[in-house]
Amino acid sequence: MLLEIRDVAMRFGGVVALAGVSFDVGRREICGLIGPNGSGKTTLFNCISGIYRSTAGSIRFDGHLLTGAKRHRMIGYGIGRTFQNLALFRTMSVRENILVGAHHFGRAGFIASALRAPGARAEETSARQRLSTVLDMLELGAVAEHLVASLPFATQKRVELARALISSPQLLLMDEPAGGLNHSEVDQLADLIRAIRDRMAISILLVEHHMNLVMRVSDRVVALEFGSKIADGSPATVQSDPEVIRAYLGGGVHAQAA
Amino acid sequence: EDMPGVTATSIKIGQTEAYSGNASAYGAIGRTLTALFKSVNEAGGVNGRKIDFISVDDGYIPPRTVEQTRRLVEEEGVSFMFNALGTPTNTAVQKYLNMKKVPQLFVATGADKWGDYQRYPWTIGYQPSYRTEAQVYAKYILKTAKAPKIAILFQNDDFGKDYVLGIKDVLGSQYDTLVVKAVSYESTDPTIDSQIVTLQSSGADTLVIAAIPKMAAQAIRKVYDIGWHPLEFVSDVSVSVGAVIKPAGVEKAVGLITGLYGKDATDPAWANDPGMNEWRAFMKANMPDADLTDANYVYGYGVGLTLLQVLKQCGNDLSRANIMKQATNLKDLEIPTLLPGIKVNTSPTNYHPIRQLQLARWNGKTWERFGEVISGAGS
Amino acid sequence: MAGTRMLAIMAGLACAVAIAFALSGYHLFQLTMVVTYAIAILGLNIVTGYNGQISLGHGAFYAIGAYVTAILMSNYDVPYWATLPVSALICAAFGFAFGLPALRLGGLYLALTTFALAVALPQLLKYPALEPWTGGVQGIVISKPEAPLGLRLSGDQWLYLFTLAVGAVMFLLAANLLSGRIGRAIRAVRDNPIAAEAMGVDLALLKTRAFAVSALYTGVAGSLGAIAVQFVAPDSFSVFLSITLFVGLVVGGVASISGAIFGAAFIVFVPNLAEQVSKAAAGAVYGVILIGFLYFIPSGFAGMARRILQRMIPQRPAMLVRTEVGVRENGHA
Amino acid sequence: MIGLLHQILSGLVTGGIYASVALALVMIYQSTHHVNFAQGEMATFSTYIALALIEAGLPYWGAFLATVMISFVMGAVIQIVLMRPMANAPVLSSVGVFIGLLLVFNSITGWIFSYTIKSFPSPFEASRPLLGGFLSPHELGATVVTLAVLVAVYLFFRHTKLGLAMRAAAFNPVSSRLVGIRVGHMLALGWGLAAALGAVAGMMIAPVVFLDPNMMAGILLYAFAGALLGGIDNPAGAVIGGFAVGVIENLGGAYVVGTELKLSLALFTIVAVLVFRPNGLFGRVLVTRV
Amino acid sequence: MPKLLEAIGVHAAYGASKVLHGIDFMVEEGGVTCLLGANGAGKTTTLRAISGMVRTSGEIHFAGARIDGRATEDIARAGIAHVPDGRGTFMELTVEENLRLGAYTRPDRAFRDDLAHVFDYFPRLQQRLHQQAGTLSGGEQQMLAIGRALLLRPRLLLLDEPSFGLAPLIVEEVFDILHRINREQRMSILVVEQNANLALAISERAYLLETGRMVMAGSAADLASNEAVRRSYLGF
Ligand SMILES: Nc1ncnc2c1ncn2[C@@H]1O[C@H](COP(=O)(O)OP(=O)(O)OP(=O)(O)O)[C@@H](O)[C@H]1O
Ligand SMILES: Nc1ncnc2c1ncn2[C@@H]1O[C@H](COP(=O)(O)OP(=O)(O)OP(=O)(O)O)[C@@H](O)[C@H]1O
Ligand SMILES: [Mg+2]
Ligand SMILES: [Mg+2]
Repeated sequence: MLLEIRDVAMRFGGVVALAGVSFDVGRREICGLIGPNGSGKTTLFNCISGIYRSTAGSIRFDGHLLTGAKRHRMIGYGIGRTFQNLALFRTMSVRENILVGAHHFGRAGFIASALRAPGARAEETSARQRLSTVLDMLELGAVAEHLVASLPFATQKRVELARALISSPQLLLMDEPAGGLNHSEVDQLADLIRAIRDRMAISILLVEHHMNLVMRVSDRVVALEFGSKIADGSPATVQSDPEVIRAYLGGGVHAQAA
Repeated sequence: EDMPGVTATSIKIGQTEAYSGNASAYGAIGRTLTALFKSVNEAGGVNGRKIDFISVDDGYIPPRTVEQTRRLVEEEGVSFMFNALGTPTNTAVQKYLNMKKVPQLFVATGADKWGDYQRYPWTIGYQPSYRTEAQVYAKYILKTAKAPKIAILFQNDDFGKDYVLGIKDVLGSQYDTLVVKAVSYESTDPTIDSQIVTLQSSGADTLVIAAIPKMAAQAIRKVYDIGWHPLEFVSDVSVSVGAVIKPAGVEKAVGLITGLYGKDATDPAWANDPGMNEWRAFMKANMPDADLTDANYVYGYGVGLTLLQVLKQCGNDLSRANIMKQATNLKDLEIPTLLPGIKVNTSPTNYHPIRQLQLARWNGKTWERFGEVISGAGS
Repeated sequence: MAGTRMLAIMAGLACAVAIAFALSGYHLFQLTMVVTYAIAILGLNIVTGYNGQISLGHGAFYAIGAYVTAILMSNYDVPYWATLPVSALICAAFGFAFGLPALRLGGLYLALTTFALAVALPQLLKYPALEPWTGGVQGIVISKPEAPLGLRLSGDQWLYLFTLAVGAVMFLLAANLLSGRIGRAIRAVRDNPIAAEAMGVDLALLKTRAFAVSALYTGVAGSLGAIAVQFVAPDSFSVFLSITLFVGLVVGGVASISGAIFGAAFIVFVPNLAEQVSKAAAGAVYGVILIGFLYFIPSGFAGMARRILQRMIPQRPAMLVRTEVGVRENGHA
Repeated sequence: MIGLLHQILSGLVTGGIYASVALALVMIYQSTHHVNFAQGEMATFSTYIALALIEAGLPYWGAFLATVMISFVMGAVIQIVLMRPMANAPVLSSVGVFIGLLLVFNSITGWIFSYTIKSFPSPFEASRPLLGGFLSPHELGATVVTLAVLVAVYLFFRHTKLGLAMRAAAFNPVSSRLVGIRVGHMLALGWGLAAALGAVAGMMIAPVVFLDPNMMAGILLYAFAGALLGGIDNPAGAVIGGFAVGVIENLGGAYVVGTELKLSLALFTIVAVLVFRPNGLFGRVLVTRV
Repeated sequence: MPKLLEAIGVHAAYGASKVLHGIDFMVEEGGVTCLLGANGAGKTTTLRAISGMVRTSGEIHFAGARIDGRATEDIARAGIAHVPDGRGTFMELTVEENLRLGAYTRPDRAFRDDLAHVFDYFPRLQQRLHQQAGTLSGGEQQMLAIGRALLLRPRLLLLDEPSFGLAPLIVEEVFDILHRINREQRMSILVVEQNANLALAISERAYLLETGRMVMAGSAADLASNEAVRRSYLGF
């Protein structure tokens, strides 16, 4: 297993956001994470990437114990993520935003950078090579020099994805990537997600309310409610799970959308 | 002969002054001098020459003083610098001016060091140094009390510290036993109540207040309010009846002692004094909107008259050397704003133009001078 | 594009050198101060403009640099040029140490803390126990460097060229630093610290080091300033200095390297201009000029220059032609 | 022992001064999210206006009221004329404008009213000081006024719709407009109220420290420190912070490091506290999440 | 039905970049209108243009009066509530304060009654009443934004992707609620929505926006049966 989540709990004062969640994500697996609003999905992401320190439980990744590890180390371990509500560097261009994702490859410090030491230059060159690959893959080349703040929402989400991908993660955490996309765009996104997994041979943990997308791309789906796991299995089983339907899907068009 | 800044009809004089920044209160001096020289020019100037007085702002910031002084000397080509304000500011340019042999006349600071004619022959002070003043107080304390317990409140800068030094000069090895407590304040402190409480609880029976008007007024009031009755001295800087005694409370200041050399415009004693009337007439004619309770106008007028005397003495030889020579050759010059009996005297070995003081006690209505005019020596 | 920029910079430098032979001592002194303040403002810009940590107290680092140089020159007879590296190191250390607690504070709280440092420093310099070194309230007078043997330059010319050379090197280093990996991280932290951390930026390390570098720049400026003014005293470094540097930063342009030069020119020349307008209220005139400037050009000289450039060079339209989401065949390896 | 008590008392008195200015800072922060460095100088200017009115023959309270109103208008006008056009300017630029305002007010005050210190009348003057001279009736009265203002400010921000709208306008002008809040009015109102509070503080402080154009220069730093120590978003915290700064400063100066370092010590203490409580002692911890 | 809102030849731009190129559309009194369009087409900008949040030219009439060029707050006071994209949460304030701000222009009593309704729609908000709104989950903030807009009791409700970030069950509920409110209170609605199935289901009119131009307009049923729309927006 690549990611092992064991009894992770998180409380904020009186609010219990996670009440002991356990599940695994395997290598090269796309795992969908669903659940009602406020059921703790983003909180779980934040626990994995170290932004929150879980109040109980443990998270292991590729052998490392993540609980208690430093936040800025996560990307080096191989965990890349995007954020539910865009977390871009607003005054910077698309190119620079993505390059920050390659920060952890570099070793050049203040002095080497200021002097443009050969090592620093070599690093910069290799970062730029990675950049052009990612720009191509996500078709962001045309807007590379634009300030991110002026781009449409979905393009900004794509920049975030590019920023995560340039770091060559083993596990990609995607928080609602389909927000604001229309039907055909969601279809394309689904292809993209699968392609990323196949080409880069990575695992993806995907939070999304767009059932269409989740059911299409996921190998497995985990459902949360009130911070606890209520279902875990293949998309089809989870989708037909009565608990999941009661708590999350309801009886509308969505349930059948896939 | 080489006479920089001088033409047949004019002489250029420079001054750096704090027209902006924290010390901008002193800008009044510069304005008085500007008005004075203007009125002199209107009356024909000195020895037929008009005074071209260039007074510039340095904000009381030494690096700017350097810049402005260099501008005055190198660009404007002034003959000499006159009455520039401040100890750190003048210190910053002292070396430069002396190297260039530009007279630095009658600097507007009471620090003791301006009398150092051997190292800095081109720099001369003006008013009695704070240190001299403090020596006078210390001597008086020793004369009147057997075993005084002295407390000192001083501003934490060269001004305040000179008072501590002056008292040390007189007390010598006794300083540590006689001075039971010395505490400082910063000029930006909002109040000095805490310091007064500390000083009182030291058990002192004598208090020397080396403070600017605002703090002096606060101190005098607080000392009275907490029921402390020390033998109390206040720096000559803070004798203004209008700016210190009245705000503190005329009755709260009774018994307060100071050393005076000039006349305070707000002291009723000088209401009909011919000398002060001359100043008032000048102010009325030239600076009608000025606040007459501000002692800086009196000071500026006095130091301006002193310079006029120097220029008169120079005659037609306005070389820098002669200007310096005349500035250090003033004999018993009487200035209408100085106390009767106090005269301006300089010599090549005396760079302290005013070195006399007379003790005075506040009697509830006016400063009542007592004892004789005391000559302090620059140390 | 990069080539023309290089050319412009070289031309600017050549002019700056040529000026040394065209102007008199006093003007050179002023220009020396402009270069000095420009370095200080650049330092402030690194931490405040680029890294988003507001400092209202950089005058303190300027003062420390100045005192280090003055003490070394007067007490230990160290040559003026040799004091620069020492002062750089000491200021960087101070900056680093100061950055540690400052790390935890954001926005206003940091602004207060730095401001407090600037207020307290003159008092510390006056502290009796330090007087043997600092000279207490009297300060330290130091002597002016002469041009090295063989160069037929006046003291002012030499000092100006020396300062200019130091300044040029420091600007170049800053430009390198800010355009590379570290520079991106510095700005990323300003824009979104949480995301920056998730991208592997060690916030604590980066912020404290940025603070240290910033203090180093301002400290070296302080050293150069002390050499030029030949005098240091607590009164030279009141809070007003910190505020002045801040004004220079804002006027020059936040997060701009070249803006620092304009900002420095502003704080050197405008006060003189103000007092020529009115002696009675020189401060008010300066304040009005400052407000007026920011009123009409809120993003500073650099912002104005950027806008003019943008108008001259037609931009690609900001609107994006819609691209289909998809993957090319030659994807990521 | 009696000395200690006296130090604490005099610390509280000075602290009261800081507290009153700290309140004005909280007012402007809550309603504009800026800390106006010119606040102190504006308050000084207002106090001079009050003095001029009193000297022109107005009774004290008449002058007091008139000054508060004039100051309100002055603050609002500055916001409308100067700050409004700068609404979209970078934050640091508005700090630059505040610095400019500070210079202008300081210089203009000195120019118009001269630099000689003036005594300012107190409405609470009685014949004898209280507690052996360590508290004057004025200081007691001023403290009561500060506390009354505190209660008013607290109630205003926490329990009135207008107060809520002002906070909202400061936090998020775009959304505020969408719910119909006239953001421009709110900001002008905030500046006006802050200037009015500043004027009250100035009139309460001037009798203690005497009136001069630089009256507030030193006070503002302490007030700023007090406000942050207590929490800039909490009026009560700011007042407590102000008092605490006064006491810490006195005790430190008298018993710990001597007066030369008392300011440094006070600031150091505050910074140390802030390192452990980055939002001040009573400030609300605002979470940003992703 | 009479026109409540009508836009004629509206252009809009951010600085130098033009986003809307003269679009016409309208919302009928008491009707629901739906605006579809791809990413970056200018849907959000259209709503911002109505609310006076971007620089526009052209005419916008609301309830018989021109509102283009007027201040956002005046437009809100005229009876247009806007659930902005990004939700516009007052992050630092509590949930309760956020809701109170929604009813800022209305008397307190009215607020208390309507608040009960909002809690009825979104019980979650009641549980979180004193929590700092910035700490709510994304979907909870979306509920808050809708609740806040309802509390203004507008004549016209502008919704920018109301389903954004909401769980499927809630999405359906929200559309039910909107439908109900539209019926019961005759509140007119202009909704931008990517979930075209649901949006078209409650709408009478619909528009399709592409790169700043209206390329299609008609009844919701017309659009729903259009081949291109079906492929891109409906998925069948
Ligand atoms: N910092 C915090 N302080 C207090 N409560 C919090 C905090 N962060 C999250 N919560 C609460 O924890 C719960 C879980 O939030 P989380 O963001 O994980 O939900 P989610 O499953 O991602 O929901 P959504 O689908 O709406 O994004 C929510 O009810 C939220 O209010
Ligand atoms: N603040 C802004 N500054 C500059 N350009 C902007 C800004 N906001 C939007 N744009 C640009 O305007 C165009 C239209 O944006 P808008 O947000 O209206 O689209 P949309 O249809 O709502 O798309 P979506 O919500 O799916 O991103 C886009 O190209 C976008 O890049
Ligand atoms: Mg979430
Ligand atoms: Mg949109």
